[in-house]
Amino acid sequence: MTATTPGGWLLVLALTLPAGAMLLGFVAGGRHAQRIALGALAIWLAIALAVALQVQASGAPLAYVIGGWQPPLGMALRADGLAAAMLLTGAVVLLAVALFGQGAYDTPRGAAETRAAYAFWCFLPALAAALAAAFLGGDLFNLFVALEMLTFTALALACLDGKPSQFKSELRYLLFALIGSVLYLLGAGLLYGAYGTLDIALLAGRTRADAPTMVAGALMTAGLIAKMALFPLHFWLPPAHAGAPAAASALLSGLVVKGAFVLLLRLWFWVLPAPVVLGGGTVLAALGATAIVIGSVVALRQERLKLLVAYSTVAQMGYLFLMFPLLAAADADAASRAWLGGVLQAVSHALAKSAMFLAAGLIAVSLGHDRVTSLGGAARVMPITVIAFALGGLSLMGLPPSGGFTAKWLLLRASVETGQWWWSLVILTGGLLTGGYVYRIVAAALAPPAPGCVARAVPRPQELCVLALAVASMLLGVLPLYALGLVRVGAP
Amino acid sequence: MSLLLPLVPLVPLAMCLALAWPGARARVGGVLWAAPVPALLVALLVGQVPPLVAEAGGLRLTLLLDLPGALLLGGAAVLWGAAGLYARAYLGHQPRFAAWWLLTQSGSLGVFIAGDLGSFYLAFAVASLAGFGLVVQDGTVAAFRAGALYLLLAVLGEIALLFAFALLAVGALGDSIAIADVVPPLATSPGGHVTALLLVLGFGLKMGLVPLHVWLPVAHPAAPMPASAVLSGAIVKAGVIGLVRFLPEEGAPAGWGSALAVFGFLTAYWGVVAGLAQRNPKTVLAYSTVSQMGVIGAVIGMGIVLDIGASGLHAAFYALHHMLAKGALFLGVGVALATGRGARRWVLPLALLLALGFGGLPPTGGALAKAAVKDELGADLVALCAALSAFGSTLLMLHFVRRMMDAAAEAPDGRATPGLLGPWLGLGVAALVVPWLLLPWVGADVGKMWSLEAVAPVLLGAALAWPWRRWADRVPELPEGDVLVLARRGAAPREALGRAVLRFETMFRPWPAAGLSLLAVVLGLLAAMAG
Amino acid sequence: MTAGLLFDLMMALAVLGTAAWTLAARTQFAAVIGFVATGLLLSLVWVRLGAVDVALTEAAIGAGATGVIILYVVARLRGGTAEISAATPSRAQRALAALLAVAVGGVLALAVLNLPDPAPSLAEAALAGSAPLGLGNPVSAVLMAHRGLDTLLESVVLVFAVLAVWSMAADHRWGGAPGPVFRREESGPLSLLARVLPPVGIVVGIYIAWVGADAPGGKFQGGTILAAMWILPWIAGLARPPSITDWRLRLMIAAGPLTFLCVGLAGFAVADGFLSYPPSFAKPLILLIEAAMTLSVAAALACLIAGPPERRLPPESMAADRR
Amino acid sequence: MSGTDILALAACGLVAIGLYGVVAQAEVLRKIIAFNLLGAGVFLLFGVVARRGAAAGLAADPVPQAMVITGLVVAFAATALALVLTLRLHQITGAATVAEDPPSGAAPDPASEP
Repeated sequence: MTATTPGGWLLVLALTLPAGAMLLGFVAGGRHAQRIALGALAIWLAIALAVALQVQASGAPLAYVIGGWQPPLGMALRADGLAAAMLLTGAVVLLAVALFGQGAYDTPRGAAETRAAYAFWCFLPALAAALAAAFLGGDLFNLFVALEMLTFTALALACLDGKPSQFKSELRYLLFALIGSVLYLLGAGLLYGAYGTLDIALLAGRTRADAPTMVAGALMTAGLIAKMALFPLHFWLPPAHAGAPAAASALLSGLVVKGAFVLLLRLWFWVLPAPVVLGGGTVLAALGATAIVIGSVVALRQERLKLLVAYSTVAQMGYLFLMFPLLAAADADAASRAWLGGVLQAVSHALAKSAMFLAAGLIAVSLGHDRVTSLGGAARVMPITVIAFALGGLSLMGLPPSGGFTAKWLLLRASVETGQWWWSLVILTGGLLTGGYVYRIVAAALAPPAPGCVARAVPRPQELCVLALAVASMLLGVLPLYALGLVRVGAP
Repeated sequence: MSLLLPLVPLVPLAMCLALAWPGARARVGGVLWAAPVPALLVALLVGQVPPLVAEAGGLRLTLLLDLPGALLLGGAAVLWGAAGLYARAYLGHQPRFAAWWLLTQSGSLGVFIAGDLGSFYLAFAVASLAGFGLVVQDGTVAAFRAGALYLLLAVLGEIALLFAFALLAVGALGDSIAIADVVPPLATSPGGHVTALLLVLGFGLKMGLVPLHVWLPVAHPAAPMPASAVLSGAIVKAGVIGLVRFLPEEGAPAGWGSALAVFGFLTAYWGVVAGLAQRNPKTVLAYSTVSQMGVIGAVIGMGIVLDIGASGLHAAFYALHHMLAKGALFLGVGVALATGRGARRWVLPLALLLALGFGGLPPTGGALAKAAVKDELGADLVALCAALSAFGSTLLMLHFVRRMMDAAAEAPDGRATPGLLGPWLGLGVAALVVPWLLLPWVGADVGKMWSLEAVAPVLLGAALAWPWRRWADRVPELPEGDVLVLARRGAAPREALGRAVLRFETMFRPWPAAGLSLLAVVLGLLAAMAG
Repeated sequence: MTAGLLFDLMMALAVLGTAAWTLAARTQFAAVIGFVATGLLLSLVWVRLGAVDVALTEAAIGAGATGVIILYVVARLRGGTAEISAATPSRAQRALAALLAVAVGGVLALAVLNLPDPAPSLAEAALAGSAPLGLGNPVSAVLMAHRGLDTLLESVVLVFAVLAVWSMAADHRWGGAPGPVFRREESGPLSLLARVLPPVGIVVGIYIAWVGADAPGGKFQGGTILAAMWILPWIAGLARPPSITDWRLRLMIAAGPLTFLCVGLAGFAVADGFLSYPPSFAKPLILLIEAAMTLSVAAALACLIAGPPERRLPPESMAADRR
Repeated sequence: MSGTDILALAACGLVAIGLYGVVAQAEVLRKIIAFNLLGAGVFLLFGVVARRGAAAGLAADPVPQAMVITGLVVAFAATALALVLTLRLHQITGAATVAEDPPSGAAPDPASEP
C-alpha cells in the first residue's frame, strides 16, 4: 500500500512544471520560449534540490499517489535516493547547458523566431519532463511513455543543426531505440499478464522465477541496454552523439542514456526475483567489461575529438553494468558499496561527460576543426576550457579527488570483497586506457600552436558553464558522504 | 599544537589559490620561499605534535608526525625553501610556474604527514600529477615529450596504488582507513602478495627502481634547474615514505624484504653504469638519484629481512642527506653554467665535497648517512654489495663533476647573482652539517665512518675516476631512459593490437550485425537467467 | 473444434499470412497495402478479443493513419536500387536473423502459454472505480482517471512529436505551412471527396469522441477522423493550412495537454490532489478534457501526417501571421 | 487450446515476423513497416492478456486496453517521426537505407557547429 508522503507534491511539481513550461514555450515561441525555459529550469533545480533534501531528511522515499487512486489500478510517483540524486544531476546539467546554449541559441529582442533556437528552448524543458517521468515513475508502463519522451527529445536535440550527415545517424538511432522500446513494452505486457499490475512497489518481492518473468526480464533488459548503447549494441551512439551540436551532445551523453539506466536498475533490483538477477548479472557485467575495454581502445584511436568523447561514453557506460553481479552477491556491505559506486558513476559521468562535450564543442568552434592531432595552442586561447576538459577526464579515469574516483573505488572494493576480483582488473585497465585518451587530448592541447593556426577566443560565460560542470564532478569526490547518504535511501 | 599539521599542505595550497587573484600574484611570487616554513616549523617540533584526527561523516582523516616523517618533512621543507628562492632568481616571476610549484609542494609535503589511506593517496597524487607542470615549464618539444612520459608513468603508479589501497582497505579490520590499522594485517592476509607487489610498483615508480626508473633521466634534464632539484630531492621521496609506511618490518608479507633488497642493489648498480655513459651533467645526476634510491630500497628491504625496527628511521635519515646534497648539486649546475669558467673557483670545491659525500667520505654528512644504515647493510655479502655501490657512487659523482665543469667551460663567463649563490651555498652547507645536528635523533655509530671498509670504496672510486676521464668519451652515450628504447620497439605490436580491436568493433557497426546482436542478447540473457 | 475456435485460427493465419506477405512484397507500395490489410484484420481480431475501443483505435490510427502516412512517403521516395542491394544483408545473415527471430518468438510463445491461470485482472477494480466518475465505459475511466498520467504524458508526447517533425525542416522554410504544396484541384474525385466528405466526417468524428465516455469510442478515434477531414481539403488544394508559427495552430495542438494539466493541478485545490476530480464535477471535467484533447489530437495528427513545412507562405500572408 | 491461446501464438508470430523484418530488410521504409508489425504483435499480446483477464461481466480487462490505446498513439507518433526523417534524408542525400557510408561511417563535420 503506497501512501502519499509529506512533500509528495514536490514530485508532481517536478514532473508538471517542465511539461507545462514546454507547452507554454511551444505556443509562445521565439524569445518567450527561451525565457520560459530558463525560468522553468532554474525553478526545476530548486525543486530537485528540495526533493533531495526532503529525501535526505526523512531518510525514506517520497511518494505521491496520483488522483488518490491506489495502485494497482492507479499509479504512484516515487522518489528514493536514486531518483533524487539523478533528478538533481539532471537539473544541474540541464541548467548549465541552458546557460551555455544562450550563446548559440539566443533570440534577440525583435528578431524573428528561428528553427534551431525554437526547438532548443522547447526541448530543454521537454527533456526535463522526460527525465522527471523516467526517474520518478513508479509504473512500468508509465515508464515506457517516459522512455519514448526521452527518445523523441534526444532525436530532436541531435538534429538541431540540420546537418545532412546527421539525419542518417539519427535515423539509425531512432529505429534502434524504437525497437528497444517495443521490446521493453513486450516484456511489460508479459509481466502484466503474470501479475496483474505494473506497479514497481507491488511487483517487488512478488515475482517468481518462472518462464514469463524471465522472458519479460530478458526482453526488457535487451530493450533498455539497446538504448544505453551497451556493447555490442553501441553502433548508433558515436555518430549520433558526435555529430550533434555540443549542447545537445552533452545532454545526450550525460543524461538521456541515464534514463534507461534508472529503469534498468528498477527492473533488476525491484522487479526481477533474486535467482534471475544472480544468473543474468554476470552476462551484463561481461558485456560492460567488453564495452569498457573496446570502447576505450577505439576512443584512443579516434582522430576527431568529438568522436573520441562519444566512444568514451560507450566505455564509461560499461562501468554501470559492473554493479549488477556485485549487487547480487550475498555480502550486504559489498552490495551496498556496489550500489553507491554504480549510482555515483552515473552521476559523475553525467557531470564530467557533459563538461567534456561542451568543452570539445568550444574547442571545435575556436579552432574551426576538432582533429586531435592539431589541437596545439588550444590551452593558450582557452585555458579554462582545457582545464575543464582535463578535470572531466580525471573523473573518467577515476583519479582522486573526483567523483569518478569514489565511484570506481567503491566498485573496486566491492568486486574484491565479493571475490569477483576480475572486474577490478577491468576497472583498472579501463582507467589506464581512459588516462591514455584523455592524456592524448590534454597533451595535444597543451602543445605549442602549429604555425598558421588561427584560434579565436570563445565567450567567457560559456567557458565558465563548462568549468562549473567539471568542478561539480570534482566536488562530488570531495563531498561524497552527503551524496552517499542520499543514494542509500530506499536502496534495494 | 596538532592544528599546525594541516598548515603544512594548506599554506602552499592557499598561496597557489591566491595566484588566481591578479593583485596578489607578484606578492606571492616574491615569497615563494616562505611556503614551506610551516612544514619546517612542524618538523622541528617533532615529538610535541600529537596526531590530528578529523572525523568527517564516516571517513576519518589522520595527520601525524613521527620521526622518519619529521626528518623527511624538514629536509624537504629546507629544499623547497632554498629552491624557491633560487627559482625566483633563475626564472624571474612566472605565475604559471609558481602555481605548479606550490601545488606540487603542497602534495609533496603533505605526503610525509598523511596518516590514512585517503589523505596519503590525495597528497601523493597531487605531488605526482602537478609535477607535470614543473617538467614542461620550458615549453620546448623535448620538455613536452618528457612531460608526456612523466604523466603517463605517474598515472600508472597512481593506478597501482589505488588498487593496492583498495586491497588494504578491504583487508583491514573494521572501517578504519588509518595506515596504522590497515598495514599490520597485510602480512597474513590472502591478497598480501598482490598488495605488496602493487605497493612496490607504485612507490618504486616514484623512487625510480629499475626498470621503473625511466622517467627520471628523461624528466630531469628537461625541467628547469630548481624544478629538477625538487623533483630529484623531494618528490621521489614520496616513494620512500610510502615504502616506509606501507611495508614496515612487521607488516610485509614474507619474501618481499629480500626482493626489495635485490631490486634495490640492482637499481644502485644500474644507475651507476647507465650514468657513467652520460654526457649531460643533469642526466648524470638523475641516474645518481636512481642509484641512491636503489640503496634506500635495499635498506628498507634488508630492514624487513633482518627485522630492524628502526630501519624506517635510518632510511629516512639517508634520504634526508640525499635531499639536501642532491638539491645543492642541481642548483650548483645552474650556478656553474652562470659563471662559466669561473666555476672552477666558485663551484668546484663544494661540488667535489658533496660528490665525495655520496661515496661516504668522512666527515661529510654523506658519511654519516652511510653509517646510519650500517645496521641494515653492514653484514656479509650485503656489506660487500653496499661497498660496491659506494665505490660506484664515488665514480659516478666524480664523473658528474667533470661533466659539469665541461659544460661550464663552454658557457659564457659571468657572475652568479646572489639569488642563485645564496640558496646553493646554504643547501650545500646544510647537506654537510645538518646530518651531524640530527645525529642524536638517529643514533648512528659515528666511529664506523672512519673504518677502512667505509673509506676504502671512496678512495678506490676517486682513484679510478682519473682513468675513467679518458675512457668516458669513448663509451657510446646511452639514450636517456635506457630501457625506454625497448618500450618503443613494442609500439608496432601495440599498434597492431589497437587496429585489431578497431576491426572487431567495426564488425558490429552495420545495421544487420547490430540487429542480430540485439536478438542474440535477448536469448543469451534468457539462457543466463534460466541457468 | 468449435466454430469460434475455427474462426480464431483462420484469423490468426490470415494475420500472419498478410504480415509475411508484407515483408516479402516486391514493391514498397505493395508492402504498404499488405500492412494496411494486416491492420484491418487486426481490428477484427480486437473485436474478437472483446476490445472494441482498441479495435476502433487500431483501425483509425494503427492501420488508417499509419498506412496513409507511409503511403505518402512511399510516393515521394525514388530510386536507390543500387544502394538498397548493397545494404541488403547476405543470405547467411538473413538466415541467422530468421533463426533468431523465430527463437525469440518461440520463447515468447512459451512464456505466454505459461501465464498463470486464472489470470490476474483489474477488471473488477476498474469497473468499481469508473462508477463514481459517472463514466459508463471503464476503458475511458482508466484512461482519464486511474491511469490519467499515462494519457497526460502521451498527449505531451504528441506535442513533442509535432515539434520534432517541424524541427526537421530546412532553416529557410521555417514559418511556412506544414507539408508540401498541393496543386488546387477544381474537379476530379479527390476534389469531390474533399468537398463532400468533411461535413459528414466532422459530425461522425465529434460523435465518436462524444460517446467515448459511455460507449466504445473516444478522443483518439474521433480525433483521427477529424484530422482526416482537415487534411483532405489541404491535399485537394482547396484549403491552406496555417503557418507553423501561427500561435492559433500551436495552441490548438497544445490545448489538450494544457487543459489536462490545468484540471489536474486544480485537483490540488478542489479535490484530493493532482489528477483527482471532485465527485460531483467529475464527468463534466472529463468531458472538457476530452473535448480539448480531441481538438489537439486532430491538429497534432494532421501536422504529423503533413510533415515539416516544405514551402514558405507568400509574403502578404506571412505578415498576417506575424504577431 | 482456447481461441485466446491461438491468438496469443499469432501475436508471437507477428513479433517474430516484425523482428526479422527490422533486422533483415534493407530499406528504411520497410524497416518502419516491419517495426509497425512488431508493434502490432506486442499490442496483440496486450489484447490477449486483457482477454484472459475478462471478469466482472467485462469482456476484457480494461487496463491493458487503455495501455494499448496509449501505446498505439505513441507508436504512431514514432512512425511519423521516423518517416519524416526518412523523407528528409532522401531529399537531401538520396539515400533510402541507413547503411554506413563507405568507408568509415558518417564522419561528423564539427566545423559547421553553430
